[in-house]
Parts: sequence; C-alpha cells; structure tokens
Amino acid sequence: MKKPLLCMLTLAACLSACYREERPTPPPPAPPQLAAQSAARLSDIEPGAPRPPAALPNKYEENAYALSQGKSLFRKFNCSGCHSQGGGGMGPALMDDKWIYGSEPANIYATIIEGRPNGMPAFGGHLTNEQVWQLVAYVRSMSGQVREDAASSRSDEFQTAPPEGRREKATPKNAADAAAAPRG
Amino acid sequence: MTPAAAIPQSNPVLDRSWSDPPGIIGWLSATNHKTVAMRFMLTTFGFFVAGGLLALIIRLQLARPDSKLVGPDFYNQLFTMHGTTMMFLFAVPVMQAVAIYLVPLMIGARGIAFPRMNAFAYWIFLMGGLMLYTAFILDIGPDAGWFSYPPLAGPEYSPGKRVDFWAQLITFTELSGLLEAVILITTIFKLRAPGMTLNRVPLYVWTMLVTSFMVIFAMPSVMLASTALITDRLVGTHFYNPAEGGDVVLWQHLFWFFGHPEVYMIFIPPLCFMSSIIATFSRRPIYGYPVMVLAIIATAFLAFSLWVHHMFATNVPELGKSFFTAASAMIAIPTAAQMFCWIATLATGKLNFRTPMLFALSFFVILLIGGLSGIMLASVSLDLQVHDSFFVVAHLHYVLLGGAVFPLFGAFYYWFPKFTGRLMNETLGRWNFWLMFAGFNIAFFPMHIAGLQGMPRRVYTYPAEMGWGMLNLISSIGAAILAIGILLFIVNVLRSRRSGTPAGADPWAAGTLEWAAASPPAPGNFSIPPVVASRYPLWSEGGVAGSVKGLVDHRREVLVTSVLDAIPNHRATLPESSIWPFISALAVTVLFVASIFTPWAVVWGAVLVTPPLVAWFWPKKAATQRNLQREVKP
Amino acid sequence: MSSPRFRQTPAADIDVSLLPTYVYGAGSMMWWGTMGLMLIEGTVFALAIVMYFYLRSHSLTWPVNRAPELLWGGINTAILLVSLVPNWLTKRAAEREDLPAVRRWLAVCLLCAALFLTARVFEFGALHTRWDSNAYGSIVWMLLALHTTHLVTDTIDTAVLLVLMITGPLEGKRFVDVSENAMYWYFVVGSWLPIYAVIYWGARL
Amino acid sequence: MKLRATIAAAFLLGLCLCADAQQLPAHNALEPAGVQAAEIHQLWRLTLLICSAVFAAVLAAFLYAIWRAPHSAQQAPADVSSLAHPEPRLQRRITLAVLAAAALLLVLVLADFLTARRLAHLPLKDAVQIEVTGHMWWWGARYLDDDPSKLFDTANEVHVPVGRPVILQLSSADVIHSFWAPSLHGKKDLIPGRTALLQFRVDKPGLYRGQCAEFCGFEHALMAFTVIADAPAQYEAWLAAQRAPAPAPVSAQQQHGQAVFMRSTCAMCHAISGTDAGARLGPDLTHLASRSTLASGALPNNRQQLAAWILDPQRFKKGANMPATPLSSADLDALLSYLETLK
Repeated sequence: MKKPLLCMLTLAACLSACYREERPTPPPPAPPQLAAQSAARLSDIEPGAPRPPAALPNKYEENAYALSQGKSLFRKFNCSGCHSQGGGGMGPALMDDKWIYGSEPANIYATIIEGRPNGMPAFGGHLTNEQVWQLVAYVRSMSGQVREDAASSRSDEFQTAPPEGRREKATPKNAADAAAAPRG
Repeated sequence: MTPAAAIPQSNPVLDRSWSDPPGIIGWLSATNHKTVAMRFMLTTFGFFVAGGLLALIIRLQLARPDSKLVGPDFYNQLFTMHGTTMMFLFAVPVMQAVAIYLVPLMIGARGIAFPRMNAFAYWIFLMGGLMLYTAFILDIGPDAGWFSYPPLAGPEYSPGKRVDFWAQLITFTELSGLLEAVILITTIFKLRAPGMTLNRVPLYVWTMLVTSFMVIFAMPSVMLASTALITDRLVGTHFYNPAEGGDVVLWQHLFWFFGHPEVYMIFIPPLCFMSSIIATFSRRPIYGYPVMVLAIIATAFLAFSLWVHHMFATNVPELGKSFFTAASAMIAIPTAAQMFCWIATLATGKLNFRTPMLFALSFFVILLIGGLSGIMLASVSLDLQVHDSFFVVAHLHYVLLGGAVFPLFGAFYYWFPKFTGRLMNETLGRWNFWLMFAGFNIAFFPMHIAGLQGMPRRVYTYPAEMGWGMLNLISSIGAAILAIGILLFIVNVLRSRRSGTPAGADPWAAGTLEWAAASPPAPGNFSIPPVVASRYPLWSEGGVAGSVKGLVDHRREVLVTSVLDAIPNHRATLPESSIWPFISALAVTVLFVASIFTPWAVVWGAVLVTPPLVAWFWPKKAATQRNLQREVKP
Repeated sequence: MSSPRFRQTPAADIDVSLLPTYVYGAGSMMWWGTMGLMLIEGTVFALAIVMYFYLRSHSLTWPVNRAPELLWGGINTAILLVSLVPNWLTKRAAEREDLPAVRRWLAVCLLCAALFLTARVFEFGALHTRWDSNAYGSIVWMLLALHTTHLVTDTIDTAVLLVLMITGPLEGKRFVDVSENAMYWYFVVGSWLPIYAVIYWGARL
Repeated sequence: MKLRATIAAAFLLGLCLCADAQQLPAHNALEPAGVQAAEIHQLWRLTLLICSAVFAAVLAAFLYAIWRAPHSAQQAPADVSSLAHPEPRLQRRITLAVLAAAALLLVLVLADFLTARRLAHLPLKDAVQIEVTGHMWWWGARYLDDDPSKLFDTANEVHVPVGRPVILQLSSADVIHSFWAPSLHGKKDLIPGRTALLQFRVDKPGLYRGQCAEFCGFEHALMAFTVIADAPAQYEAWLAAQRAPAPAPVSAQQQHGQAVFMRSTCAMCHAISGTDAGARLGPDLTHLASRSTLASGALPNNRQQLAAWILDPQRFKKGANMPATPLSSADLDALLSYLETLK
C-alpha cells in the first residue's frame, strides 16, 4: 500500500523540482523584444507619459540565486553610490512605492540599459542580458515586489535597512498614474 | 544450569497488556520499546543505504579526473547530504535505536521509561529525515557541507531555503536525540532488575549511560548554533556577521564543541558491542571491567576538551593549540587500554570465529589505523598539512566505519536472532564480511596518499595533470566492492528473516540477561522478572538469584529500583499506547517546516502543538479508575 | 506506612506486591525525566551565556546600544523570587496530597506566571536594542527569548495541571506531576538569575 | 594479508604517480621545497615511524592472542572464574602496554611542540610582504611596499624570491577560504573579518601549486594558484615589470581591442593599470599575458583558451562569476590582440 504511494510522490516531486532554488541559473528568461521598441524610444526619452508597461514577467523574480546575484551586482557595480542601498541619495529611492519610470520589469530593464536623464547612466553593452535581468529582479525586490521566500536576507555588512525578504510589499505608484489621478 | 527465571514462559495476560493495539490507528499508537526500536533501526538503516548511494555517485564522479558526470551544484548537495545523513540520520540515532531495544532487555525490565516520549522521539526523527530528503528531491538539498560554516551557509552566500532545511533537520534530530538520552538515562538508573548494582551492569549499558550524558551536554551546542544560523538567515540577526559585531569562528567553536563529542557518541556504544561479542565468543567475561568502565568515562570527559583541533588552520592562539594537541593525544590512552583488555580477553579465552566475531575483530585493524592517523591529525603542525585534505576523509572513515559500522554490523549479526528468532546465514555472513573488509580498505586507504599529495576535500573534480586519477579510481572500485558487501547483508537479512535456522532463546550461550527472554521477546519481555546476582547472570552459578513476584500482569507495571544498588523502590505503571505522540510529532513538524518560511509559524505553530500535547498528557477516566483500585500510597 | 522497604536485595525470590505504586522525589522516574530536561536546558543557557561573552570579547564597544533599562527586569526578578513561595507551598501541598491547597496554590502560581509574562513584554521593549540591530542585540534577544520559551511552557503546564486538579480524573501519581512541575519552576527561576545578571549587569560592567 | 597487499599496492602506485608528477608544478606535502614544509615533513616521518611501529606491535599482539587461544564450540560452558579471582599477570602486562603507549604519545606531543616552536621562530628579516585576498573563486595578491607608488596587484600567481622569507597577509572578500601550497607550508584559513599571517620560505627555484582547502562553494575545486620561486635577480626584474603600468596599444587592431574592453562587460570587473579600467571585482589584468594560467589555474594561458574562456567561462568553471561575453569574431580577435600586449 505504501510503496506505490511513495513512488508516485517521488515522481511528482521530481517533476516539480523547485525553481526557486535552481542555481547557477541557466540562460536568462527570453529577452522581451525591448531592443527594437527601445530603439524607437531612444529619441524621445522623457519623464512622464511612459509607454503602457509591457507586463512581461521576469522569471528571475522567483529564483533566490538570481535575486542574490542581482543584489551582489547592485553592490559591486556601485549602484549604491547614487541609490544608497535603495534609500535614495543622488538617485531616487528604490525601496519606496514611487516609480518615476514605471515599476514593471520591462521599465526597469529599459532604465538600466538606456539610462535616464539627470544622471542614470546607460549600462547597455556593459552588462549581459542575464545580469540586467538579475538586477531588475533585485531592484523590484527592494520594495517587496517579489516572493518573500525567494528575496534576499541580510548581507554580511553594515545593516542599513531590513533585509529584502522582510519588507512590506509597497503598492507601486507610477509617476504617470499619479499625474493622471485627479488632484484633490 | 539455566536458572528457572531464565526460562522464557508464555503468559497470555501479560502479553496482551504489553501488546500494541491492532489496526492502523494502533500501528501509529505503538509504544512498546521493541516496536519503536525496530522501526527506528529500520529507518536509520534506510538512511544509511540512502547516504551510501549518494556516496557511490560521489565516487563515480571522482573516479576519473575532469569528470563531467555531475556539476558542482549537485555535487555539493551530494556530499552535504551524505555527511548530514550519515552523521545525523544514521550514526548517532542508530546507536540509540539499538539501545532502546536492548537496554530494557539487558537490565531485566519489562519496558522502557517514558514509552510515549520514546514513540514521539521516533516520529520526530522520521519526519525530520523525510523532510530533508523531500527537500533534496525538490532540489532544495542543503549544499554548504554537513558542517555549514558561515558565511558560506549564511544568508548572503546561501540564498534560498536550502540551508534552512539543513538547520531545521538539526532541530529535528537533536530533539529526538536529546529525548532518547533522557529516556535511556532514566531507564538505566531506575528500571534495573533487583540486584543489578552499578558494578554488575553490562558494559554495553554503561556505554549507553555515558553516551546519553554526552548527548545531553553536546547536542545543545549545535542546536543553539543552528538556531543562531537560522535566525541570521530568516530574521536578520547578526551572530555570524563580522560587520555588525558577530563572528564566523563562533560557529566553528559551537559546532565542534558538539561535533567532536559526537564522534565519541558514535564510537563509544560500539566499543561495548565489541565487549558483548568478544565476551560471548571467547567464552569468558571481558578482562578488566572497572578499567573498561573508567576508560569509557574518561573518553567521554576528554571528548569535550579537544574540539579546537578541528580549527588549527584558523588563527586561534598558538598556546591554546598545544593544549588541544595534548588532550587529543591523551584520549588515545583509554582507547588503548580498552584494546589491550580485549586482547587479554582473547588470549585467555576459548575462541569461536562466527560472523559477529569477525566484524568485531576487524576493529583491531581498521580502528587502529584510524586512531593512529587521528594522532597525526592531533599534531598542530602535521594537521596544517593534512587538514581538509583527503587524508582526513580517510581518517574519519577509518574511525567511523572501523569504530562504529563494522562493530554495528557485528552487533546486527549477533542480536539478529534476538530480534527475529532466527539466525543469519553464516556463509553469506562471511562473504559479507570479507567483501566489506576488502572493499573498505581498498576504498579508503589510498585516500591517505591522495591527501598527502595535496588533494583537498570536497572537490567535485580535479585536473588530470595532478596525477590523482589512479588513486581515485582504486578508491571508487573499493567503494563498489564495499557496496556489494552491504548488498549481501541486505540479502542475508531478507533471507534469514524468513528461512533462517530457528535460534531459540540463547543461540550463542551468552551471559547477559537479554538472552533469558524469548527470541523474539514477548511483548512484556520477561514473564518472570529476574533478580540478579552477577555481571553475567546466565553464566554464573546462581547469577539469576530468583525472581520478582507481585507485579501485576494485566497492566503495564514495572518495578522501579534505586540508582546505585537497584533495590526495589516502588511499582510504577507505564502509560497505555496512544496516538497523541504521533499527532504531536505531526504538529511539531508543521511548526518546524513552516518556520522555515515565516517566523510567525513559531507563534501559531505553538498554538497548534499545544492541544495534542495536552491530550497526550490528559489521563483517561477508565485507566485512572483501574489504577486507583490497586493504588498503594507511599 | 506499613509497606515494606527493602534495605538490600534479598537473595531469593522477592515479593513486591506491597510496594507503593508511586513515590515523590528522586525515587520516581518523573523526577529523573525532569532532571534530564533541566540538564539539557541548563546546558543551553550556559552555552548562550558563553556566546554572550564570546561576542563581547570580539567587540570594541559593549553594549553597542544603550544598556537595557533596569526597571522591568528588576520587577520581573522580584515577581519570580516572590513566586517561589506559592511554588514551594504547592509542592508541599502536593506531597501531602492536600487537594484544596494544591488548587489554591497552583492558581496563585499561575497568577504569578501571568504577571511575569506581561512584564516580560515590557522587558523586551526596555532592552533598547533589536535582534537585527547588531550582534549585541541578537544575543540579548536570544537569551531573553530562550528564557521566555521556558516560562511559556511552564505556564501552560501549570494551567493544564490546575484544570486537571479541578476536573479530574485524579489518582495519587498526579500529585507527583504537580510536585515535579514545581521543581521545574525552581529551575526556571534559578536559571533566570544568571541570565538576568548577564543581560542587565553584563552590559554595565 | 589482504590489507597488507592493499597497502603495498597502494603505496607502489602512489610512488609511481609521484614520479609522474615531477614535470608539473610541485604540489605534494611529501616533497618539501621550503624550510617550513621540511620541518613538518620531518615531524611526519617521525610520527609515521612511531605509528607504524605501534600498529605492527598491536597487530602482532592481537594475532598472537587469537593464534594462541584454543578454539571451542559455541555452547561450551563459559569460564567465569575471573569474576572471582584477579588476573595479576594480565594486569601487569596491560599496565606496561598502556605506559608504553603513553610514553610514545608523550614523545609525539613533545616533537609536535618543538616543531611548532621552531616554525614560529624562523627568521623573518627582510621579508617580502604580500597581501593575499581570497575571492569566490580566485586569488588576489597585492605586493606591499613602503613606497605607495610601488604597490601593484596581480592575481592567481605570486612570484617570490628564493631564500627570502615571505609573509602573506591573508584575508577574505566573501567566505572562508584556505591557502595551501603543500610543498611550501601547511594551510591557513582566510576568514572574513579577520587577518591571518602565513610565513614561508622557498629554498628551491621552481613552480609550486596550491589550492583552496576550505570548502567555499561551487568552484572550490578549481581555485588554484601558483607560487613561482625565482632567483633574486629574476625576481627583481619581475617586480620592476609588474610595477609598470600596462603598455599603450600600438596597432590599430590592439587599439580597437582596448576599445572593445572598455565598452563591453570586461571593464565592469577588471582593472588594467594605466587605463580607465579600475574595477576590482575580478582579477587584475595589467600583466595578464605574463601569467601562465587563466581562471585560477583552470586553463593554460594561450590565445585559444583565452578566447574560449571569454566566450563561455561556464564551460570550464560552471559556477564562475564571470559572465559569458558574446563578441563578434573581429571584436574578439582585436580584444585578444590587445590582451596579449599586457605582458
């Protein structure tokens, strides 16, 4: 009675190996065809009126290793130099609910690749696609947008904010939405 | 010659009151120490086989240089799981599992103290093991080594839940191990047959007493360490974060303060498997009973004073290191004394080389090599060279297989007739022994050389030009032979269980009390509990001086005696079988597993765990009524 | 007290049918079980205190934050010490099998535990550090949380025993349970004193 | 018997393999090339001798015991006379044996103590100071000098002068690693938050391999380094060369290669002194072409392997942190030509 049950359980388990735990990650999730779209956008970079966000899910948001790689890249590439661990400084805060250029993965991807006015450099070419998606996943985790069990825990360094995995999920307010909302 | 009390008699009333209830619910409610112990042994053996299979994949991968069979990710999980399984799910628990079967029989008791807690400890252990293997199958297998050094095992470098499952496994197994230690200590101190004063206690029971005390003092250390690790990972504490005042070496101290005594928890019980087997097959008592007991106690004490020899390569102070070298060398002395006593016993005995004896005697080769290489590792300077190299892999397998697994297999051959009523096949047994012995040495001896040639541990591959290929190939071949030996053991068990020669109560004409019970023992062990007057009651004239009368048969009544001299003190009634230990274990499992994902699980988990625990404790009206009828106040 | 007492083991068959069916104190298995648990938990506490001083020896400033306020810790210690009295009375009543007294004093013990747990909540607040602030905060919280776990367990134990003493079913050995529960409370109080010293005065040394 | 045969076979094989490995960088605790390793090797020989003697003696006693003792049937009555009477002869012999064991242990402990003392008292005057940092999974080395302009970084290969003591200041950038060059000295852990010192002296010129000895994650197995012991003059020449910044690219292709380096992923992690590339996340590449291996000893350093490594590091080191860099063949060619100038 127990054996077939056990076999079935094992089989089911094998088929559903946990994606959250996979590492080192295989080739990145299929790149959304951003290059073509963004090529068009390159000409009229401006805040306000972002395109309707391409709601493409970033699979890395569910992978703990990719998120931790993103965190490590964020630190190593000195993103904190401007964004200061996400709390904001010279650059905008990334831990809060305000998104100037949109909170969707594709928006953040474009921000990293193309840069934004007022100081955000374009990292296109300097980063591989995979690295960018890892960073995108991590940046979203900074305001609690990803699964709690995949987001990073504390780092082995001075603590400036609670670990990503323990942050309240902020409901993103895109600047565009805020502008569109009737003022009261 | 056999005293009256030693003749097993059947007593249907007694059997019924000590039997486990029927049906599936009854199966889950079982609390008889033999039932629980049998499940415990089978479970630990299952984990042993699983850990062994992992080891075979490891050996397959390392058989050739630059092998691409498994990648680093899976390999790291493999060796972590292998180490964790063997240390936490096999080596320590199997010793306790055998003990909860044998100790009550050896001390002439009808049951074990706290039988429900015993069942609970088993279920907790089983669920912990299943949790770990479920995680492994789901690719959440821990991959930071069985020693989980932070920061590698910490939140930053081990993202995801892999190490959390490891840390929770520690909680499961330590909880189970600690409870078993309390049960064994109480059983040994309070349930001995009248007349079994402390200096008549069988050596094996002594070792379990000492081991249980070691468990109590050592295991809290790793529990504390792993709790700190898991809170570091889950709620952001800073125990191991040097930037916030923590220290990664703190983990190493706590871990090895447990980890080194653990080796002795694994190694001390088999010492007295040896003593039991050698006495029986030399047809004489072990020479130097007081020396043996004192040696075990000395070993246990010293075991707590040498944990730093695992950390010589860190920057602990030099003078401190010399102390630990001296302590590590000193622990060889009691072991040497024990070995000399056994040799003396052999030299003055009348020998009979049956399979259990072969396994026991292999100790003199394998453990001797392991012990001597241990002395090399204890030296600060030598250790700097061989530490974390394959030399250590060789050493620890010589100690743990030679010191624990070979005697354990001998013990299985020796007590199998007691467990099942049938003898194991002798021819298969000899094949089994020689294959294991040869396979073991072929597998592990070359690792000494590989280590000296500079091969580090825990590597998933090595470049061909290092020239380690041939040594590793030999090792892998040896591992295969060893595996065939163990396969033969399984075949032998399966065959003998059905069609082995019927054994009778005492097939080896041995001297200790467990052989006075039937094979397999009746649910209540002894229909007429004995009174003891000798260390080897079944050998000495008048060793079983008489019997205990007046214990009630229709309840689970045991005679509680005094600690030192085993003078009868009172009659206690052990509780009925109950499903609640199982349900409590389930609730605790939910708490532990859920707390990997959210710290709040500790709070609502506690709410979940409390009702079954209360139900477990809550007395039944009928049973209370029955007890009241025969109650005698102190 | 007519039951037989064995001074030494008789040589031949012995009849134990007149021996008591339960005893108090070190003779009983329950005493040894409780002792075992206390030994385990005592080891845990001792090691946690060692951890405290180890971390302290590796830190330049200690305490890293403001030292904990003395008020709530002091109140708690006082409550705990006071609770020893009803606890002792409970133990004595249990061993005399005086059911009304057992009920009364168990209830007082429970009250003490409830008071203590309430004060404990404030005590956490008065630590002036969080578990995730730094290693000092982590170890202080761990010490206090470990002890609180024991308090909670023993409070639940006491509550269950009180209900049992009121509703039954009762037999003599249930009084042994009460007596052992009281012994465990001694341990909870006894282990608090060094922890209190470490948390409050270790930070001020 | 089987055991003996096994030991003999294993030893013989081991010896053959040692002989084979002669051509390569030395990596063997049994072939010391420096004074520290030699001290330890001496202690090893003494320990091995004593332990072998003890092994032989105990085994002989054991075999003698089971050879001498009579055999019997299993059901033969047991002889329990020893429970009543002491056995003084056995007692004397066992006491003697235990005392002998204790005495031998004392010898070993003393020898160990003396070795540790000698190791601690080796002269350190005029030592070369190198800061070694463990990274997942490569080694950074910084040659210290009182004159800050003479500082320079290199990776995975350290040159040291023969006959002069070397002090390594070991620290870690991430997890615990352990520095172990078996032919030179025992190992020392690199622990985050702490600094450890390792002193050694190489007495024979040559190449010595070492490897990380503390499990540190995916590529723990392929985290090797080479210590190159040069004659003093050669060493000084090497120092001078290393202190110089990278030469400017000359040909158009090399210049194009440098541009590729600067605008692709390379410059995010690697430093080349004398250029804009200053990141310290990967090995310093200022004098890459002067090194004999790539990827922490995983590959030989030549154009082909370098190209393969750049295009797909994970093919060689599955867990490597360096990302695969897709480059057109023209860009790759140019990049390789540029990197080859970094002598």
